This record gives sequence, C-alpha cells and structure tokens, in this order.
Amino acid sequence: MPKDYEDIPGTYVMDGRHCRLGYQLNMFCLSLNEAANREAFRADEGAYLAQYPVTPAQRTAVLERDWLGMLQLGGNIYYTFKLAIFDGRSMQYVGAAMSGVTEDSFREMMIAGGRSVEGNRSKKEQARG
Amino acid sequence: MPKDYEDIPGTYVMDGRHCRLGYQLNMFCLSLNEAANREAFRADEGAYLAQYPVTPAQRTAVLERDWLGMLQLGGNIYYTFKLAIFDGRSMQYVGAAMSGVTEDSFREMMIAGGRSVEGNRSKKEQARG
Amino acid sequence: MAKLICGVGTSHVPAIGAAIDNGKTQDAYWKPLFDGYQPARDWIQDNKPDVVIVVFNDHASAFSLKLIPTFIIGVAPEFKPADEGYGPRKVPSAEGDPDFAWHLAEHLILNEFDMTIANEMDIDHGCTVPLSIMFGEPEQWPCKIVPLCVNVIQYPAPTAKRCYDLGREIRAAVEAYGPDTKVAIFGTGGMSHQLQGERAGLVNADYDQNFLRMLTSDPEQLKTLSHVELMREAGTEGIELVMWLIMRGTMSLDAKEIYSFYHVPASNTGAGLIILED
Amino acid sequence: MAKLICGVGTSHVPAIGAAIDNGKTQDAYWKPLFDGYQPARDWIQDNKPDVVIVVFNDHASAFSLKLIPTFIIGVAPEFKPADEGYGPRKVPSAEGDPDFAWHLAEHLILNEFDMTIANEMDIDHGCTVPLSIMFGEPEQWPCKIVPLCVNVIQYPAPTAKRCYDLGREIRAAVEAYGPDTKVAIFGTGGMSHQLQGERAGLVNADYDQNFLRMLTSDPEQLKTLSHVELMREAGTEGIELVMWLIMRGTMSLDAKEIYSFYHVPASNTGAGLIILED
Ligand SMILES: [Fe+3]
Ligand SMILES: [Fe+3]
Repeated sequence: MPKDYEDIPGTYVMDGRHCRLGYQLNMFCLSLNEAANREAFRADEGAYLAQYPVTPAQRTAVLERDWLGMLQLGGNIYYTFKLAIFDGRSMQYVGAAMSGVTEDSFREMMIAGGRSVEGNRSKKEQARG
Repeated sequence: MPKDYEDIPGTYVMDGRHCRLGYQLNMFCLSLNEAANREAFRADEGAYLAQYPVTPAQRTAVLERDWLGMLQLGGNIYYTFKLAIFDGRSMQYVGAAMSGVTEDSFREMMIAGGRSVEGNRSKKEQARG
Repeated sequence: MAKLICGVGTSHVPAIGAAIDNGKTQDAYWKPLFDGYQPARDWIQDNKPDVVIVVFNDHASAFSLKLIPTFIIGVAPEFKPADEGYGPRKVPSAEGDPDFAWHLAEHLILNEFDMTIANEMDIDHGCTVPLSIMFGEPEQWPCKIVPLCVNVIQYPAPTAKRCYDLGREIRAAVEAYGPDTKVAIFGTGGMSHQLQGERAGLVNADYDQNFLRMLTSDPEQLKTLSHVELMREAGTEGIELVMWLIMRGTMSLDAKEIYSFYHVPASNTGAGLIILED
Repeated sequence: MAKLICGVGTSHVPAIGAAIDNGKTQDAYWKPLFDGYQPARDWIQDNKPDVVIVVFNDHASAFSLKLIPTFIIGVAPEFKPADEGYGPRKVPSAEGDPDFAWHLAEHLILNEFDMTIANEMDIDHGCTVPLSIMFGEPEQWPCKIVPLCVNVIQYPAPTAKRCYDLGREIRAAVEAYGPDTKVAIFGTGGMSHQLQGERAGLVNADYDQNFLRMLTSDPEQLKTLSHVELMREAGTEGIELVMWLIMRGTMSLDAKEIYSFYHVPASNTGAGLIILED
C-alpha cells in the first residue's frame, strides 16, 4: 500500500521497510559513539566494518562516504551523521553532498533562509510542473 | 501517601521506592543470566559481588542466601531467583525459605491446593482477627 | 485479508517447560496437566494459524530494570530462546513475521498505543512455554511468531482496561492487514500465584475459575479489575492475568468458548487454559 | 503542592551548543540568535523552577534501533552527557528527581500512557542544548531535571494529538504531586528542518512562525497536525515539533505568551523559542 509520505520529494522516511533495509548499516554507524570503536575504525576501516553484516552496496557507500547512497540503502541521517562526525564534517557538509552542491553554496542557501518549500512539497505537484 | 497494596500481608510490591532500593542488588542478580558471569561468581562470590555497589546488608543477604532478606532490601523475586537458579534451587525451595517452612512441607501445601487466600488478604483484616 | 481465528489463554510456568524438556509429562505429578492440554493441542493442530501473537512478560531475561517498556512488540526475523540462568531452553528459535509485526506496530502507535519496537530480542519461558504447551516438541514451530511483551514486574503494570483496549486495537490492526493470514493470539501468564515473600505459594482456585468463566461471559467486567484486587486475590505474580485481557480484547464480545481447563498446582501456580473462537 | 509555572518551546540544534561551548555566541553568525535568547534567560532567572521536565528526542546516542520506545521517562538520580561521537559535551551532569519522576511514571501508566521507565540513561544534545540555551554555562544546572524522550526518528512518531494528550496528563500528575515544587516543562526540537536527502536544507519560516502563533492562540488546532503535513511543510526532522505539543498540553488553554522569538538559520534549522505562562 503506498504511503502518503512517499510523495515528498528527495526524502527517505525511516519506516519499517527502511529500518529493516538499513538496520546493520545504522548499527555500524551507532557503534562510532564509542571512542574505542572510533579508534578501531580509524586503524582499519574495512576490517572494522566487516564486523557488521552490511550488504556489499552498503559497504561501498560507507567506505566511499556516499552520503545520499547510504540513505537510499536504508541509512538514517541521525545514524549516518555519526560517520560524518568521525570525519570531522558538519551537517552542512553532508547536506551539500546529499543535495549535490558545494558546501559553500549550501551554507549560502541556509543564510539566505534555507531551501524553499515552494516546489518541494510534492512529487505529484512537481510532475504537473 | 500510603498505597492500597501495602495492606497485603507478606508481600513486597516492586514499586518505584522498592526499585530504587534494590536496583544494584537486582542488577547483580540479572548478571547471572550470562554463563561467563556465573563462572566468575562461582570462582569467587565475594569478589564478583564487589563489582556491584550493593549495601553491606544486601551483600550479606546475597552471600548468606537470605531469600526473604533480599526482598526486604529491595530485591525482586524474578531477579533474586537468578541466584536460586545458580544454586540449582527450585522456586518451591525459595518459597519455603521465604515463608519459613521446609521445602517438603511447602511442596505438600502446593499439592493440597496452595496457600489459602482466606486470612491472607489484608493486614487490617488480620489485625481484626 | 488477515483474520483472527482464535485466542488462547494459558499459564506459562517454567516448570511446565522443564517437564516437557525432561520427558516427565507422563509422571503422576504432571500427567493431569498434560492430559488437560491435549484437547487444546488437537484443536490448534486442526486450525493451523499462520502466525501467533504471543503476549507474555519477560522475566528479567531479555530486558531489565535499566529500561522498562510497558508494551514491546518484536519485529525481528528471528527470536532465540534466552539464557535465563540455566542456559537457553533447547527449543527451536521462533521465526518472526516482520511485515505483519511492523504493520501492527505502526497501526498501534498511530492509534495512540505507545509501543516500544524491538528489532532484536530473545524470548524467555514466558513465550516458549506456551508454544510448547500448544505445539509440543516439533523441530520447528509450525507458524510464525510475533512476541508482545508486557511489563508486569515493575509496578505499575498497564491496567486491565488498557490491556483490553490494546486487544481491541490489535483486532482492528489485524483486520486492516492485507495479506491472507490466519492469526491466533495467546494471552499468557498467571493464573493465581505468588512467588515472593511470606505469602509465597498463594493459589486462589475459586478466583481463577471465576476468571475463566467471566473471560467468556463478561469480559467487560474483567476490564475493571484493579491492580490491588489482582495482587490481593491472585497473588502479586497473578497480576500477569492482565495479559489474558489483551487476548480477550481481540475477540468479539460474544466469542465462543471452545475449551477450558484448570489444574492446581503447576509448581507454585494455578494453571489454566482457555480457547476462544471469534 | 506542585505547580507548573511555565512551558518553554525551543529548538535544540547541536550547533547552538557548540557555539556556546566554543565561545562563539558573539560572532556575527550567532549573535542575533543569542540576543534573541537573552530575554528568555532573564525570565527563567526571575522564575526559578525547582525541576524542569525536558521533552526531547535522543539522536542515536543513549538509545538505538535495537529497542525503540515511544515515550521514555528518566527516573535516575543523575544523567550524564552522552558521547554522540565527539566525546561528551563538557556541560554539567543533570541531577534527576527520582521522587517526582516515579510519581509521573506511575501516574501516567495508571492513566493509560504506555511509558518506558529508564533507571539509567545518558542525555544528548536534545536535552543539554535547551539547558544551555536557558541557563547558560553554570557550574551546575540550577534545578533538577526529568528527561522525557520521544521517538521521532523511527516512523511513526506518536501523533500530535497523542503528544498533546500526554501533556494534559502530565499536568494532572503535577497537580497530584504533594511536595511544594515549581515545575517547568521544555518542549524541544525543530523547528522546520530537513537534514536528509536531496531536499536537505529545507526551512519553512512561514510555517514555523504560524506554529509559534497558534501555539498560544489555537493549540487544539495544532493537535490535528498529521505526520505527512509536518514532514512535507517542516521537513522530515521538523516532525520534532510534536514534542512542543507535549509542553503545550500541560498549559491551560488560555496560557499567556510571555515571549516569542524566531531566527533563521541555526545551522540547517529554523530556530524558535517561546515561553508560555499558565
Ligand atoms: Fe510469568
Ligand atoms: Fe533533534
């Protein structure tokens, strides 16, 4: 059954389906809350990540810091942001990466009042142009 | 404010006050769910127990297997029973110990239909005789 | 369309599981109990559910005082038997039903039940003993399982009314689930028992038998039971009976009693079983 | 007798905490925001609560997808700042109020809110940033804290109506608490923001400002907000606004607005603050 929120553009709602898809990916990200785990991940990203039964696509997305890809593969921003914290990156850096612009232009968009909701409410509305 | 259930004789309700009192005691008992912890406790009960900030009275009650005392000091039967499991004791053994009879006579009471509720409903009722 | 085919109420005393696991069901002590269970086993064998919602309480096994949810629904693909201190029971792992369980969780939260969702959890005797009572000793359980845990250890448990109402909403959720699915629900725990204190060993057969009767005839009355009455009359651990009311709430008001049975004692407990058909 | 003295709504953006921790509150970027906060700091300084109920969501810090409670109430004597990946924020631990928190938990569960009780938990920026916003940088927080966490990460969050109704019941619980206690409640999170996806950076100032106005003038209308409207208009993370409705539910219908303030942006978020007096 299609969900009403699936009509919102550029948005990955963490519903049950999404949660199941990304469970291991998100739990890996969560583990970076612990200093010892951060050290282990820093020492050998691939070996550390191998402890979590993520899919090959998820593994690639993590190692390549494909921020949008992680969401599309079940990631949730509050979890994947742990990886950005690990990298010393800001939420604006990640926001820019996911929306395909530079960090500077993302920051300027925010200072100018953020991304407008006009034209961004609905996929159906967008399709009608 | 007195609680209505405080009128029930021979009964220690796990309310907030009780939970706070027995938190560390119960969490110690819970730890015996893990085989490695059971081994460590078996090797040196006192040293293992020292990892939990229980009160001296709780510590004595544990080491002496004072089943009623543990409840009076904040224990909950589902938690303290982990210690009985560790000892290879049954719920009837513990029930007998808490109610001050032998295990045999407790078992016979159960086969005869259990402890009657008559005369055991209310402290007030008991006081009236 | 999913459909609730029956509700079962049953005690979940660990000693009953141990009797099965140790081949003692035909011993003099246990035979009357297992003879009483047989018609229920036959009935469920003839009315195979696809999935069973097992309402039970965790007994300091998978969860603890650190974090005490009132209602937990397990959405995992698999639930392993918990180590309760003896090592895990040697029974099959339960296969979950994530699609159905997520549907239930979403429906219940959107309809004002403040569920806790468990993506990982072990199941203790509260869940595995009712499965053994109803299904015996198969290699694999014959259906999927959705565990639904209720806090009855830390005071206050949810009220009888809240449990009954949760049952009503579970029924609505089942009826809103698209896939053809035969759903059973087991409400477990109790009946009268007090494990703790100087009053340990309390059993109130009259109270239990009346509860069994009213479960069919007057559930709306049972819904008004207070915690203090349940603890006074059925023992502190007898408060587990509120979990039977979740089961009862899922059934229509005039649900039919298929079978009912009562026996004292199973270890320290009054053991009852009931099957209600919608 | 306990009394609710005020409700505060505020965003809890981590960057606001970082600006305080790194001494940047007078930088050009942050000054307008902190200037806007000053009257609220002055007001709470003059109206010292004994205890603050801080309604917030944990952001994958103390809790995780493993077990997702809808509502958690913290009854511990102390709550330490969580390590969210940077090491814990260097702010004081919060002193809990176990007597009051247990009273709330019991009252709420007995009145049909299915709370999860936490005997141990760390608090993340969702809780500590509002404390910093209102109280600055003291050696110790000037009051006790009862953390109340709401799931807004996993869909579905509790509905706007359920949150508002929880607030109503919290008010009843406060009024039933014997000891003389001045209670404040902070509803935190939001306002509009979307952290994720191609739509990241969405801010809807009109929506936020209207929300702030309606919070005083027409809370019963806000109570009907749907999840899809909140996500569409205020961004997926803007759904945190349901936590403001818990705060609003505790206040009388005609509560008075003492102060209201709005600023864009704080990092990726529309930042608002409101004080309501009963
Ligand atoms: Fe039980
Ligand atoms: Fe937040």
